[in-house]
Amino acid sequence: MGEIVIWALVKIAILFGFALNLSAVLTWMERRQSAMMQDRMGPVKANISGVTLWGLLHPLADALKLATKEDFVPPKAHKAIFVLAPLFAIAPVVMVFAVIPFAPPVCLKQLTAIAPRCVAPEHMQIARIDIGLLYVFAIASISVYGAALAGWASYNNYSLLGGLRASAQMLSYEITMGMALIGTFLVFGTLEPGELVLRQSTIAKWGIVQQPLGFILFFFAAIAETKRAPFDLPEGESEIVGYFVEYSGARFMTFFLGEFLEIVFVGCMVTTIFLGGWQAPGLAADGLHIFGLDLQLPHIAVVGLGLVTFTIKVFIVCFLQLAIRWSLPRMRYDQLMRLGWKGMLPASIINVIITAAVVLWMSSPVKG
Amino acid sequence: MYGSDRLRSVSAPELDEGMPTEEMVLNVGPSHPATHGTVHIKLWLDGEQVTGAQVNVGYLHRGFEKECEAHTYGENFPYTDRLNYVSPMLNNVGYALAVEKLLGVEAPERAQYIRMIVGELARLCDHLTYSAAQVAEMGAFTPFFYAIKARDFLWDILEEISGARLTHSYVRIGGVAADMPDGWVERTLATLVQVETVIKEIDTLMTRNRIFMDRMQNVAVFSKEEAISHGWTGPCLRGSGVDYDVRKDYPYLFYDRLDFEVPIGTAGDNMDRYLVRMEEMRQSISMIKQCFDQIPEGDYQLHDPRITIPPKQQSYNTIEGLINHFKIVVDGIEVPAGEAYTYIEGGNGELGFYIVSDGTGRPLKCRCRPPCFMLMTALEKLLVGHMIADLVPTFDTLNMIGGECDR
Amino acid sequence: MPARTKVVTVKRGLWENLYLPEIVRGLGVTLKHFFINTLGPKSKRQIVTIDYPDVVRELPERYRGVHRLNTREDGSVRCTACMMCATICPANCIHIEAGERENPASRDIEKFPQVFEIDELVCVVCGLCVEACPCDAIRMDTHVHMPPVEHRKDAVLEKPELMSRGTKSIAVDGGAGPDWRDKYTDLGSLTQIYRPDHIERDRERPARR
Amino acid sequence: MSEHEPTPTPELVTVKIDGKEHQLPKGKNLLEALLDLGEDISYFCYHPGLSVAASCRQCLVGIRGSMVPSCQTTVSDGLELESQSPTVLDARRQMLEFTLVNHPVDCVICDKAGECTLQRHYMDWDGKPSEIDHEKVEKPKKVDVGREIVLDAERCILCSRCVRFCQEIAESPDLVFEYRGNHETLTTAPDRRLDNSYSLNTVDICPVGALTDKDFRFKIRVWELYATRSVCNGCAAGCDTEVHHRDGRIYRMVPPKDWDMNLNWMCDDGRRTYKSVAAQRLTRPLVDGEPAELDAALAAIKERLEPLLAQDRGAIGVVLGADASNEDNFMAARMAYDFLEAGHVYLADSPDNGLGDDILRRDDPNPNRAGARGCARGDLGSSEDLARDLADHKLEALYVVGDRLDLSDETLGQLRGLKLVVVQASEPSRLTDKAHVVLPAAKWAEVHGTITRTSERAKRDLSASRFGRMRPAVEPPGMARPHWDWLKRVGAVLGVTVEFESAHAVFQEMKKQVPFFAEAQWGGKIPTVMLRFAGRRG
Repeated sequence: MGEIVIWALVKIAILFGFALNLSAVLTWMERRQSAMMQDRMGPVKANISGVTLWGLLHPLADALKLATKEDFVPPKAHKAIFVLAPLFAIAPVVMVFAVIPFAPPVCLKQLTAIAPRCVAPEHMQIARIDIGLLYVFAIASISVYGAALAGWASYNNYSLLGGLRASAQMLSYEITMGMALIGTFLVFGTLEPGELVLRQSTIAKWGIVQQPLGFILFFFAAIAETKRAPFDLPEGESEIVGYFVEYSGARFMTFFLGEFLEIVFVGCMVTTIFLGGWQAPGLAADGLHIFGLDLQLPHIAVVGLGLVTFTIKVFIVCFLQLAIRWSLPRMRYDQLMRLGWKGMLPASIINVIITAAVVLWMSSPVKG
Repeated sequence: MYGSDRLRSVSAPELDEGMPTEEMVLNVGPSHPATHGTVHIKLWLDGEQVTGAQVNVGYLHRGFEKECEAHTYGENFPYTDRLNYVSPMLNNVGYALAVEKLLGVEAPERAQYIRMIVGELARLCDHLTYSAAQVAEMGAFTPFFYAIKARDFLWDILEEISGARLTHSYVRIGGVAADMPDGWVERTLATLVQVETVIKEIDTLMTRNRIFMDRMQNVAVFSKEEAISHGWTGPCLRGSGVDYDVRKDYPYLFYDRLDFEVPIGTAGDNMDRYLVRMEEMRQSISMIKQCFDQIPEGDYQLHDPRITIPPKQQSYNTIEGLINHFKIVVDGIEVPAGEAYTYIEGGNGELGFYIVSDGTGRPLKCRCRPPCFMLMTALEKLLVGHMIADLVPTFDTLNMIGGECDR
Repeated sequence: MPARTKVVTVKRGLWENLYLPEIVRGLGVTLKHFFINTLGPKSKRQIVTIDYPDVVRELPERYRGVHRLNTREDGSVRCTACMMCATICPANCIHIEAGERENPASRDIEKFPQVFEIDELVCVVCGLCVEACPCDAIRMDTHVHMPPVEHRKDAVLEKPELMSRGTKSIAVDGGAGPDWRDKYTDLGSLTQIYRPDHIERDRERPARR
Repeated sequence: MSEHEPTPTPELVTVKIDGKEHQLPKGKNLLEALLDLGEDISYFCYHPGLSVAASCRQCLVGIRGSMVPSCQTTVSDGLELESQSPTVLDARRQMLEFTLVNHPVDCVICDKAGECTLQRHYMDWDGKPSEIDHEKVEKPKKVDVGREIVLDAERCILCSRCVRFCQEIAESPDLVFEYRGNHETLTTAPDRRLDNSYSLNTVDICPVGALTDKDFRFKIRVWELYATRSVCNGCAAGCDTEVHHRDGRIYRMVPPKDWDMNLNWMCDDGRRTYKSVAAQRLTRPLVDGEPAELDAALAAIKERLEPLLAQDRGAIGVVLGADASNEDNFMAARMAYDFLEAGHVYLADSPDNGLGDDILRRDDPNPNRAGARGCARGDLGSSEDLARDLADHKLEALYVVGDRLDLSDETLGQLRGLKLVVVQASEPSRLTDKAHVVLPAAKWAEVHGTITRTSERAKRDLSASRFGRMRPAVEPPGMARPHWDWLKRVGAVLGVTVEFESAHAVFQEMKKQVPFFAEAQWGGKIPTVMLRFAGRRG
């Protein structure tokens, strides 16, 4: 029993260390990457006795600054909800990480063995739930409350508009997102993320190859869910400033962190569902088999490589998200709705129908 | 407030039927990220749709016209810098031309060419700033930085010739403050190449992007007739399809010696106003190159003891020069009594200066016709019926510059 | 050369309507910048930001910086408190109080500025004061821009500070004598006679008293 | 100047100027006649108040092919002349060039710059760069020639205006020229200094900055000043003056340029009266020597005066001020006679000083003794009468307007015994030390108002009224207010409501009620102007 708890704690520590640090790094990356895209230098000045680490200390400085800033609550705001809203925004995002498989399953007793087989490997996943992806959708839906309540509680027309936009947008795109995944379920036949990853053992079996349209639809719907450009309408800093316009200091930081955690989470989801999770080309249970190379590796190294692969994939997806965010203009509310309901939702339904037909045909005895 | 009747026709009737909605009043500005240059827009909203708008300008009123009356003609150049502060050179030129008209003198040919060059550089700055703001406020930050980068290159060039990046105070009555520095022409041409690249990049990133097109096309359509009746001039008027450019129709300086095209739009929507400005930038670049080809040798300033201060050595060493110097500085340039109006193609349209002189060294009245004030009169009309999100791009295409609009 | 008109428009077809192609094209531009700036050769990198204040931009010759006051051969201030700069200053940022030199040498200029203050926060950096100075006393060619200050009063530069940036000036005011033309070779348009029609213009001018 | 009998209408003759015929009075100075016609002619040495010297040759006109100084020519029948032809303009330009040959490069330090005639003429008529190629003649600089004046002989253009002024107007030939030709130099006459009482006029009429005022020297540049028309309060003459000031500080007083009341002249002492405005001043009300708020001071007056009003109004004395304006004295008189029904009304003035002369100055050093008398109904007691009444214990309370009451120590000691002494004064004095309530008053340069002047010229020939108009040049310091305003406020706390919004309202009431002021004029609005833009000076 005690072992299970310890293991759970270790996994939580790994995953959250990963997610939180990655999101902190992302705040730096977003600025440096956009700077490089824009022929600027970006933040490079924060230093500890002269050591700047290419500006990597800026997230630290930001956190310190935001944490020590005045925490202002507008006099007419609904205090309780105003205070709770950031938690509503961040808690679901933290919770959904539970189902992400970030490394191959580990056989605890045989860490140095090559390609060990054990009855009950320890799954590198905080919670292995059979309906893992449904859990994700269920929990992620809650985060709309954060934006909506923050907008409403601030007693500000701008934030109210931002909150309204956020709820409408997130509700609309959740449907597309769900529909886009149905094709994947049909192909892989499971809702459990760990299992999903295991089934994408080769590139040909990756979700992105099996479900290209589903990938595009899911990716853009997910960006819309994170409320980032070109779907950053709830924020829309030059129009309505955003649902968190009245927030400052640590509370603002919570929203901010939530947003970056969402980016990371989208990265994890896309990686897990479409990019084969921790699976790397040529990485098998007994070692690397790529370009004619046959390298026998101990189990622990394979697990480590899986973890690295997963991290790199997440990074790439995050990079792509940031690049899109800095290149595209924002859509308008009606155009966003039109795209969601009249463009992406029908496309995802068509995707489901086609996929279903193909799956049916493939599995039918006619083919055999 | 404009158009409470109009709003009835634009809101969807089937929505009005069953849904009890409440009108929301939203105050945009005076301090708002998109109201660069302080302006207050009061919106009446039905959901996200604008049903009424009221535009209040004047927050940046500095009393330019009154201030001019308290200073000599020569001292007013720093004030004109602050009118349209993204194209100060054009204001300088316009003001100098008005005073010169009243004086009945013309600057030497070289000075006039220099004025044309710096004026077109200023127009480039203006349009780059416009396009930067336009895309940035629609969320695309990268092209914004490209445009601002290009503008900074141009500022480097302007700084080199005038001594200041933004508030140049470069033009003088009877010429310009100093000749082009050595090697300036080459550096300018090199900069223009970079600017051209940037314009191309913005074009690639934005113009045909569907998100951008959706937001710009058929938004804030303003017809030819409406535009004329509102007194629109400049790129916005041309965007509505009216073929009017002061440089073409009433050439001043030596614009009649240049070969250029005046872009006009067709629909009069935001997209057309954007496209006209993008094309104007390319035309400006070609104009500057032509000016460099045509510019003659000669003096950059009139040598008239009543208009310009004498060369420094004369002031230092001769009583005649010193007296001349003193009288010009203390009494100002004594402009014959009368009145004059000159208008040039400013960044946003026809920039006019109307000066009345009573024969003393300072204007009795100096009226500025700010082009974007006329543009702003139409904003209420343009906004009603569209969404809040259309406010920002529409406001941007009008390119309201507070310093100029409010004076 | 008459100017022509040109109709500008942008067409919209399937390519544009599909969103993705143009998005990819746009991403191509930005990512090109990204990769050149991160992985490209140093010579091709386009980063224009200057790491100020570690790296200081070279300012052009005409750059109008903080004011300075020039000195005479004996190290005293050139300024004679003639108030030309204070008069022409559109911002009224120059404050001068004139004083009389005690026992000046026989033909020295007996007037000098006891107080010479420039409020650099009020200054609009138009450079008119330099143009108006008949003694080559005030200049803005320091190539230093006003450093930030903590208190407003710190931005008021007084005579010692202004003079600390000063140099000896070549101009000689108060009459250099008949050989002043020989002293300066670069006279420019100095010897040029003014417009020959000035007599005519004098006649046309309305009489005034 | 014809001063007594009216000049007979002169005969008009036809004169042809630049081909155009004009009707001009025969025998008139040609330059004056041309200037009256609106011709713009340059001149240095001519001055309407002085004799003609024709030394500068700047006003040349062409008569029958030769250049003649117009100031030395008179209008005669059939005269044909050129005044604006290129030849004439060129001749004048050449004269100007001669004048400039030896002029030092001094504008930067010259106090005249900005109102210098030479500068103006150069800009108007020349504008050519220098062509000199020889050393300028060196002459003495910074010569102390008199009590008030410094001479810079290099700048002098030898127009002799100052020499003629000293001889003809001041009747004290202090200045002469010595040497000849290039080296001709202005200097003081042997054993004399430029110390006459009108010496500063030479600074005004000097067309360049050769003579400068020691007091004004280097203080400020003239174009930075603002000019307010007012009246000199130095003596009873009441000369018109322009107060030149900036930022609440007065820098100098000069006679107005227009040929009016005092013929462009002012005496030296009068010009220095501006100093008293900036002198040590009372800025707060004092009650028993302690600074007090306005309301507290007024309440103290009410508290102490009301018992007296009920008992014995005859024991109240009011002192009018010979230095206060007509309006102030009118208000004081109204309070004394109509409201307080005071038993004693006095006039505080300074005794004649014997400094009067035939030019401008009067013996009477009080600016408005006549006006105060004019306000009085019946005789006013002198300060001796006041001292006597105090010694006889006839007074219980005393209300003093103005600073001029000068009492002996003994009498001042007796003031202590009174129930109430109110003094409205602008400066602290022995009297204000003894007073129970002191109200700070504004000075002449800070208020609107009129004074009655008694200059000989005012009585004789000039159209200007006998009443001079003061206009505020600077703000009164602290809580200082005009006398009439204090009197209004004191009246208000005592229960008399007088609705006077401004000194003008008081003036109109005074004009209606007091026959002495029946012909007084308030005078037009002359705005305060900055000299830089006040038209062409010099």
